Amino acid sequence: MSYAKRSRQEMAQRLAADIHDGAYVNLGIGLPTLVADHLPKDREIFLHSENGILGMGPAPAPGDIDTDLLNAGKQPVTLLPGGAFFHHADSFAMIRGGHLDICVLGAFQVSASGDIANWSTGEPDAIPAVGGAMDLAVGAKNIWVMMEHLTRKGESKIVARCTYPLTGVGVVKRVYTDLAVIDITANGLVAYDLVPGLGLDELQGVTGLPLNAAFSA
Amino acid sequence: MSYAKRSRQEMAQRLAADIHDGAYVNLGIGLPTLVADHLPKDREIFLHSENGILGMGPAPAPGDIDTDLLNAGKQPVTLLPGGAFFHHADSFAMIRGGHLDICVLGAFQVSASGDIANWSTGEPDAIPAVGGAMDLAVGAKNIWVMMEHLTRKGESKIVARCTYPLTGVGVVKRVYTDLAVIDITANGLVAYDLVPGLGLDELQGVTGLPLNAAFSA
Amino acid sequence: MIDKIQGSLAAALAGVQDGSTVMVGGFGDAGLPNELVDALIVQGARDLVVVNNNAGQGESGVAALLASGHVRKIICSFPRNVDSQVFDELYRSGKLELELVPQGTLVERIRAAGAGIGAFYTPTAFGTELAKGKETRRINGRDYVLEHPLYADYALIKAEAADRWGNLVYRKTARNFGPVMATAAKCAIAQVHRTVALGELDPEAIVTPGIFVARVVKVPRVPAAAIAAGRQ
Amino acid sequence: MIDKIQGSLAAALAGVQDGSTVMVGGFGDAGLPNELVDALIVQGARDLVVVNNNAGQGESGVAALLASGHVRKIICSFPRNVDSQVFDELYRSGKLELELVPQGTLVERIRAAGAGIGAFYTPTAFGTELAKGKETRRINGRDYVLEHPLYADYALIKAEAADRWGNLVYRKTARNFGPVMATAAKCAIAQVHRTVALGELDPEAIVTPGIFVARVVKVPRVPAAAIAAGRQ
Repeated sequence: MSYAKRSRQEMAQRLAADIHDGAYVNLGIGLPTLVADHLPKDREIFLHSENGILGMGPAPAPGDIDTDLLNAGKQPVTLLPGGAFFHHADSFAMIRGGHLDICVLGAFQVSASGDIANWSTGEPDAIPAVGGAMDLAVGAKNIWVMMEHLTRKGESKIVARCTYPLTGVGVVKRVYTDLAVIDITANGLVAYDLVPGLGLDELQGVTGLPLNAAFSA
Repeated sequence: MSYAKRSRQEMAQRLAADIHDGAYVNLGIGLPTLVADHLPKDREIFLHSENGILGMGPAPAPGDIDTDLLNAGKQPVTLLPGGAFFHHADSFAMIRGGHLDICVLGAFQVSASGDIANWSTGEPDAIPAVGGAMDLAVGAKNIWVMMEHLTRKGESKIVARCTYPLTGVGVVKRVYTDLAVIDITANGLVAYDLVPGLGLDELQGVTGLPLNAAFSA
Repeated sequence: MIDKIQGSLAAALAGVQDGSTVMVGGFGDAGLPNELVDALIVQGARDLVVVNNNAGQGESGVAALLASGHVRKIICSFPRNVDSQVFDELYRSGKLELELVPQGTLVERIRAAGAGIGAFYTPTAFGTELAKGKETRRINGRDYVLEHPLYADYALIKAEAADRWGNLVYRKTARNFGPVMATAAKCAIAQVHRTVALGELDPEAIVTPGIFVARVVKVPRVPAAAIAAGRQ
Repeated sequence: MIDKIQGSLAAALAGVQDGSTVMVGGFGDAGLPNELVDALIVQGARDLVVVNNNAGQGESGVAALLASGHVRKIICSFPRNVDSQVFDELYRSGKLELELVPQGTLVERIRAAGAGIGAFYTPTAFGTELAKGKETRRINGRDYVLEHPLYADYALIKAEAADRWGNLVYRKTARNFGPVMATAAKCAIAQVHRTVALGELDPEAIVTPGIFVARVVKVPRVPAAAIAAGRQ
């Protein structure tokens, strides 16, 4: 059978649909920032930014850029009415203290036990940089990862054990890929919402790990 | 020889004269609060209150009482222009972090090594209560104690070793009593500014501990 | 639309279970959520652990909560007051458990709970009775005591104004424990004098962002004269 | 009369010694005290340890400070950027020491220094390379890493407005590390766009009380167009 992978925008849209009304959410830099453009209009969702924003709004019009109002990716943003500013220690207390409902992170790899690797490729000559990734990974009530299912070489990014340096241990609850949504549970990986035309067997084949169907009999 | 003890107001005045321009100061509840009335008019001294004030002013006129503006003794106060409010965690971070220049505490006893006992008489049926005393005792750059030199029974409150439960260990730098000012140094107790008519020998006699003169040859 | 503003004190306190840990803000009369505390007595949850700087004064507020018999234990820094007779009698008769904590350690433990800190070393109380049995450590030549976070199921706090997202501003020293307790509770409930439209609070001056506040209830300000009368 | 407002950037930086630890506020361009950093290069102190979230971008500000050769070590969370070429080369050639710290741990370590906390247990980085060699502890079923305070001799920060007592307010996300760094330094130096009369700042909205600020210097706001031009 043939199937079409979800585009990045479709992945973002799929994930955004699962964010509940009133949720406090941090969208990691990179791919997860796309989610902001797809938040359901009928829900109030509060976006947090590590550098001290709650109630972050969309990018400003080109003429309205304020160089004092940036997101964690250092891009200009806006503040919604009802938003608030705070300093970095308060912001990371909010993260580490478990107050965010959902944090969406990009990743190089996620393991079947919920480990995440997203900060370093481990190459010896790479300039290391971690930012807030490790804080976010341990902090939110729900860590969701958004990433392509396979590397460019066709290897699964969902793995038995991460080979890249870890960001957090046993923290990821759900992965949104361009092929499916996969929950990481105590009873193993549970796959659902596969792209049309893709069967569970085929997904299991490319993933290389046992996958359970969400509603098996 | 005969001498007159310093009154409580004279003790407060004597202590206040030693507070430098620009000092950040916390005045403990009880006797030390009297110091506020004697701050030299030609100096700007910043009073801190544990419950979240920097730049605390004097008591308000009776008609101007604001029940939301209290000091650590839960009495109505005012705020000077330039004063600021903050929450309790920030306030005690300020204390514990060593940002206050001087904290003036009352005490039951002070030991020759700078221990202070001021929170509990240790009586078995007493209701215990500590408040911010232990935080203040470890926090300020200079812990000064203000107390009568002798108990009502005539026993010295400056002692070789405290018999009351400790508030802090080795923290007191100076004691202002109704008889003298006494520095606690690595080389022992140094007494100065004795009340007129009181000799060092006599002071040593009532104190029961060796006292050095401040400027011995 | 998210609207955290409740229609009544009873609604604000719905669901409080027996055995809950309940933080109560306030220092002196400033910031004490007396109406929420009164409503908690009516709500009826028992076997409570209460965290407050004091242990009630006079016969109302926290003192009335203690007198109701609904409290098993109180965690505070300064229970003794000239008018703490309700606490004094319960404590002396062994009907109320007391955990005495230095004020700065109390609020730092509350902050640690809200900030995801597992434990911390503080110099406060080292070498005193209140550090007995606690782990200590010398760090860079100074002695510290290990202290653990203090979590709550509910925090009852009082603020000046709120919007429907639960953003809070306080007034003068009524701020005290409120902002910190809100971070440490699963469900923080704020009584406020004013509710305002979204966007009306200055984003630079919001002290408690709404993420920390589950429910808000409006309680009109009691004139100072009435407070004084009630105290007599 | 206490007046912390200095007449010049040079006066604000007087006395910085070789070997000092210098914290520098800012996240992205917001809150970066670029003029103070430039003046620090001129001031000439060497062998510095710099604490900043990043490690310089482009050729100015922190990057210029690194390029000056006055910095021995940098403590930061995210040195790598598309335009962090100055850092990259110094690091690769072994001329600059790097201590990489997760962002939340970095700011909590700074907060601990300012708040008199001897050490704390954080869940961040447990089980990762960045926790290697660090003491860990399981508390209530969760694993934590022990982290220590990060003190500074100087903090260079940028705020929006100050009064002569050193009270500060910030603007939007330019607040970031400034208020916390000010608490951890023996001498915090703030560059501000405006100085105002005492009493003009709202006491409810002051973010950094003057107790944490030793010196203030006024630096006019650079128009956004000039910033953009400087980046090209």
